[in-house]
Amino acid sequence: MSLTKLDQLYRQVILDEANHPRHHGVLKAPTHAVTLRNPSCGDVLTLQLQVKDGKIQDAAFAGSGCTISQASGSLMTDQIIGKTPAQVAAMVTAFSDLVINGSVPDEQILGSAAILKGVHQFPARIKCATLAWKAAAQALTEGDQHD
Amino acid sequence: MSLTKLDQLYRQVILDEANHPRHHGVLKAPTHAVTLRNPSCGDVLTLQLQVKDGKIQDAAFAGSGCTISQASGSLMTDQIIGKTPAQVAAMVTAFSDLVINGSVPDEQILGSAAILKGVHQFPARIKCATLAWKAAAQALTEGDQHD
Amino acid sequence: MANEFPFFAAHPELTYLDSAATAQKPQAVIDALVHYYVNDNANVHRGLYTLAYNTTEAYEAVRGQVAQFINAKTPSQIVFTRSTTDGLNLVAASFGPLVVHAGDEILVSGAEHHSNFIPWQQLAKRTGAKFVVAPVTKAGNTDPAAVAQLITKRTKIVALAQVTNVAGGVVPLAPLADQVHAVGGYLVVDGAQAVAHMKVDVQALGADFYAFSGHKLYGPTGIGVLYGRQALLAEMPPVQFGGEMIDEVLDAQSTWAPVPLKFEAGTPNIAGVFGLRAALAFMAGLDMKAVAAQDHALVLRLRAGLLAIPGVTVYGDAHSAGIVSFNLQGVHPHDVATVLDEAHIAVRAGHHCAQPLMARLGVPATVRASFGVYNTAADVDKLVAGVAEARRLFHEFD
Amino acid sequence: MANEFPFFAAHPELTYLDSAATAQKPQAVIDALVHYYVNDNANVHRGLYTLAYNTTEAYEAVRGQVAQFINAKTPSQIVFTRSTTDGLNLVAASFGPLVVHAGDEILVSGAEHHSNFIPWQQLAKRTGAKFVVAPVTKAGNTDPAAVAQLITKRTKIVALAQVTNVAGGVVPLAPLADQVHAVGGYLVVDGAQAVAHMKVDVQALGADFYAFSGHKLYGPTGIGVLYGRQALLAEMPPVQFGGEMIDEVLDAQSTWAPVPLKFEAGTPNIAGVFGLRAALAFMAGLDMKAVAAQDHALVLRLRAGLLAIPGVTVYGDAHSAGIVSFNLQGVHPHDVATVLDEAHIAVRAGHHCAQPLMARLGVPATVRASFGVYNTAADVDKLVAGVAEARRLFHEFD
Ligand SMILES: Cc1ncc(COP(=O)(O)O)c(C=O)c1O
Ligand SMILES: Cc1ncc(COP(=O)(O)O)c(C=O)c1O
Repeated sequence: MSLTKLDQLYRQVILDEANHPRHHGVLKAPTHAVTLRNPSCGDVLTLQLQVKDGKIQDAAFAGSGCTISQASGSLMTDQIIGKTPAQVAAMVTAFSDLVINGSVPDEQILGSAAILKGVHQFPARIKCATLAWKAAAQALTEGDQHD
Repeated sequence: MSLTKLDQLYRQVILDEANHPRHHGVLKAPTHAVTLRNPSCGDVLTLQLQVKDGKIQDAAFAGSGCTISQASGSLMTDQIIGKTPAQVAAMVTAFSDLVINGSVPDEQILGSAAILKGVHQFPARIKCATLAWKAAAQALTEGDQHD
Repeated sequence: MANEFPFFAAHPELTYLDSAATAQKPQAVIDALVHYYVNDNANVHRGLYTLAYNTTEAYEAVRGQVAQFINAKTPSQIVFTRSTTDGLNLVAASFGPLVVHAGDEILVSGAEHHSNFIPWQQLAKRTGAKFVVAPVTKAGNTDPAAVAQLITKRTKIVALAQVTNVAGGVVPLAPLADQVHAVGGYLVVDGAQAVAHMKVDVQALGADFYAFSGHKLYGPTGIGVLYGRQALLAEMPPVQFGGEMIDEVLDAQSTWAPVPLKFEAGTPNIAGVFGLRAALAFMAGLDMKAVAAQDHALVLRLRAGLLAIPGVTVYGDAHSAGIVSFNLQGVHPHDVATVLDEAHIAVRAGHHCAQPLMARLGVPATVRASFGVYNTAADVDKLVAGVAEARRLFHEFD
Repeated sequence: MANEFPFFAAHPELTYLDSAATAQKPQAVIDALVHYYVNDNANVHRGLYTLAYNTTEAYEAVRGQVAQFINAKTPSQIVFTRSTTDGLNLVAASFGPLVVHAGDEILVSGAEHHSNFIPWQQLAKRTGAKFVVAPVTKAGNTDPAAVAQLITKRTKIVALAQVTNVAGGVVPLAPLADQVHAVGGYLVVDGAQAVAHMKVDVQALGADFYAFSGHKLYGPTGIGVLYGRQALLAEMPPVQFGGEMIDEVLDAQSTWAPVPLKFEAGTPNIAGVFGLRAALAFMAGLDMKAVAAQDHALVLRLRAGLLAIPGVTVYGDAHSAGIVSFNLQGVHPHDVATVLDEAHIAVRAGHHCAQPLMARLGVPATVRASFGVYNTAADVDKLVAGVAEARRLFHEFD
C-alpha cells in the first residue's frame, strides 16, 4: 500500500530526472529571472528564461532541493521551451491542479511533466513540486521588471 | 452573613475616619516623602514624614482612594506620630499580618488602627489597607535618599 | 445561552458583568483546545510529516475565517498576535516610524484605552511628532466632531477605538477615515470592544489597521488579530526576529518572509488559533442583530435602574455597545464593587486602563458593568438591587 | 509514561520524534487549561471581585514556581512572554541598546537557532556594533573554546543556546559567563532545548538572561518565560505599552510599573500561565537523572543504529540532549522524511531554523529526530528500520 504510493511518487523516471536534471545551470542572456524559496524547508530555486518573439527560447534552473523539486524543475523547463507565455500560464494552472487533485482534463498539455501526478497523494510535498512552476509564472508576470 | 462581614469591614469608625481623615494634606518641612500607587485600581497615596531626634514628629498623607485606603492612611499617620522608625517598622509588619490573618499577638502596638482587621475577610482589599503602611516603610528606608 | 458556557454551571451563584475585561468561553471553544492538543498538536511551518502538514494547513486556513469575519480582502492581511495590545504596538513600532516624522501629528481620543494611547504617545516622543488628544463628550465618549476638527495636514495617524471601553460609545469611523486619508494619513482602529457586539467590516470602516483580542470574543487568552492594508503590511519591517519569519539567513544579513509570516516570529500560539477558530464559529452562529438588540435592551434597563437610585451618575448613553459605567455619590467605586462582590456580582471598579479619560471625567475611577451574550435582564436587576443596597449601606453609616 | 499523554492514544500508529519542535502534553496540562476556563476565567490585575482576585493571585504565584524551577532568586525576575523568541527579542530590543554601542561586539555561535541569531544580527546593524559568529565543531555543535577565544574587551553580549537544536550539544556556559562578565559583558541564554532535558540553575550558569518556551516543556503554546537579573530588568525600558504595565498615564507622559509587570503589556496568556504551572508540576514529578539517562540511552541506540546503515552521516555526539540529526547520502532529507512519514514516523527535515549552521555543515538540510519523556527504544528501532528502508528504496531506484 504505502510502497505503492511511494513507488508512484518516486518513479524511476522522476529519480533519473532529479539525479540528472536537464536545463540545470544558468543562461547566457536571460530576459527573465526569479528566485523562489520555500522557507519552511529551505528549498531554493532560481529560474532563468530567455523570451524572444513571443516564445520561451530557452530556460534554466538552479538551486538545491529534494527529488521532487529537482525533477519538477527539469521537467518544467523542458516542457516550456518553445511555448508562448500564455501557454505556459495555462500549463502552470494545469500542473498545480494535477498535483493537488491527481488528474486534470488537459493533462496532455503538460507532456512528460504529468508524471509528477503521484505527488497528489503527498500533500506536504505539493509545494516542492510546484516551486519551479510558480517561479515560471512569476518570472513571466513580473520577473522582467526586475532585470 | 455577608452583611456581617461588610459591617465588620465598614464599621462606623472606619467610615468616619475615611470621610474625615486626620493628617490629610502636606507637611511644611517633611524629611521623608514617598508616593505609592496601586496601579491595578488607580489608588495613589503620598506620605510625608518629619523625622527628628529619632522620632516621627509629624506625618501627613494625601491622594485619592477608597474608604479602606483613606481610613488606613488616617489611622496609620495618627498612630506612628511619636514612634521611632524601628517601632514603625514593627507596626508595619504587625498591621500587614493582621489584615492578612485577622489576628496577631501584638495587636495592641497598632492602637486604634487594629480596627481594620475586618479587611482580612476581603483579600482583594488587603492592598488598599496596606498602601499607607507600605509607604511608611518605604519612606523610612529609602524615602530620605530621594528628597 | 448561558448553558453553552460551562463557567456558569461552575458558578451558579455568580452574576458575571465583566465581559469587557474578558468574556467567558463556550464549551465549543474549550473543546477545540482539548481537541487540538489531543489530536493535532505539532509545530507549524516546520514539519513535512502528515500531522505537521495538516496542522499547518488548518492554522493557515483560520486566516481566511478571520478575514471573512471582518471582511478583509485576503487571508494574508491577517496577522496573528498575542492580543489587541500586541497588535497596536506592532503598528506603532513598525509602521509608525515609516510615516511619522518630527513635526507631524498623531491624534487619539481622550477616551482611548492605554493600549491605544501610550504606544502613540511614545511614538510621538521618539519621532518628535506632536501627540494630540481630542476632547471627549461629557458622557465620556469619543467625540467624532472634536476628532474631525483636530485632523490637520500634518496628521499622519489617527488611532481610535471603534467602541470605547468605559462608556461604550460606538464611534462612526468611516467619515473620519475619509478625512484622514484625504490629508495623507492613516486610521488605526482598536476593535477590542467592538468585535463581540457588532458585525465589523474593515473595508467599510476605511481602517488601515484593525486590532482585536480573542479573549474578549469568547475565544482563548493569548491570541489576537491584527488586520492591515496589504500595501502597508508589505512595506513594514518586522519587529521580532526568529523562526518562521525569514526568507534567508546569512551571517551578515537576513531577508524576510512575505506578509503575514514576516510578523510572526517563533512558534505562535497554535492552540490559540484553533480556539479562535471555534470562537469565530460560535460568533457565526449568532444573529448579530439579535445580539445588538439584547445589548440595547440590557443597557436601557440598567441605565433606567441606576438612574432611579439617588446619587448615581451614569456615563455614556443609551446607544452604548453593552458597557455601562457609573458612580455612586460619596462612595468610592472600589467600595461599591466590594459590596456587589459580597452579593456575587462581578463588576469592575477602577480606571479601566483609561486614566486620561478618568482625568477628563474628574473621577479617580468608575464602576463598570459589561455584557456578554449570556447576560439577562435578571443579571441587570441583581446589579441594580446591589447598587441600591450599597447606597443604603453607606447611607445608613453616614 | 506515554499513557499520561492522550495524544498517543489518539495516534496509536504514530512514532513521534519531533519533541524539539514541540512536545506533546500530559493530560494534567490539558486538564489545567479546561479547569482554568471553566472555573477561574477572569482578567488579571484588573478586577476587585473575588474571582478576579483569586485568579490574579494564582497567576502571580506561578512566577514563584518558575523561579524555583530554574533557581531564580525572586519571582519578580520572571517575565511571562509568548515564547523563547519573544523573550530573546525583548532582551535584544530593550536591553541591547542600553549596553551595545558602535564598535562594540556581539558574539553568538554558528549553531544558534534563528531566534537567537537574527535579533543580535539586527541589533548589531542598528547600533553599529560588530556581529561575531563563532565557528562550530565538525559535528555541528557550539564550540566553547572558539567562543572563549572570540570574547574581547569590546564584547558586550554573548548569546548562546544552552542546548543547540540541530546537534543537541550541551554548552558548558558557566566558564563563558565568568569570562564575559570579566570584560563587562552579559550572557544571554536560549534555554528552549534545555529545560525539558536537565535541571537548569540560572545562577550556577551565570546567565544574565534566560529564555524558554512552555510548549517544548510539555506545556501550552503561546506562553514563554524570560528570566533576567533584577538590576538589569529594573533599568530596561518596556518594549510594549498598554494595560497593566503602567504606573501613571498622563497626556504628556507615562511612567511604568515595576518589574515584571512593566514588560507585560495587555492581557497576558492567562490560561497559558495556568497550563505552564501544570507543566512545571509534571516536570517536578520527573526524576531528571532518569530523564537524562533515558535520553542518553536513546541517543546511543539511535546513533549506533544509524551509523550501521551505509551512507548515513550523524551529526552531534553521544552526549546530545535528546536530539539527533543525520543525513542519508544521495537522498534529500525531505525525501527521507516522506518515506518515514509513510511508515508513521514523524521526524523533522529541513534547516531547523538554523541556516547559518547548515551553511557551516555544507548541507541544505538534515533529518532530525528528538526525544520526549514518552519515547522508547522501540521508537528508535522503528526509525532506524525506516531509514534503512529509505536507503533500500532509493538505492533500488538508482
Ligand atoms: C534552540 C532554540 N531556540 C529558540 C527556539 C524558538 O522557540 P519558540 O519557537 O518557541 O520561540 C527554538 C525552537 O524552535 C530552539 O530550538
Ligand atoms: C478598548 C480596548 N482596547 C484595548 C484593550 C486591550 O486588550 P488586550 O488586553 O486584550 O490587549 C482593551 C481591553 O482591555 C480595550 O477595552
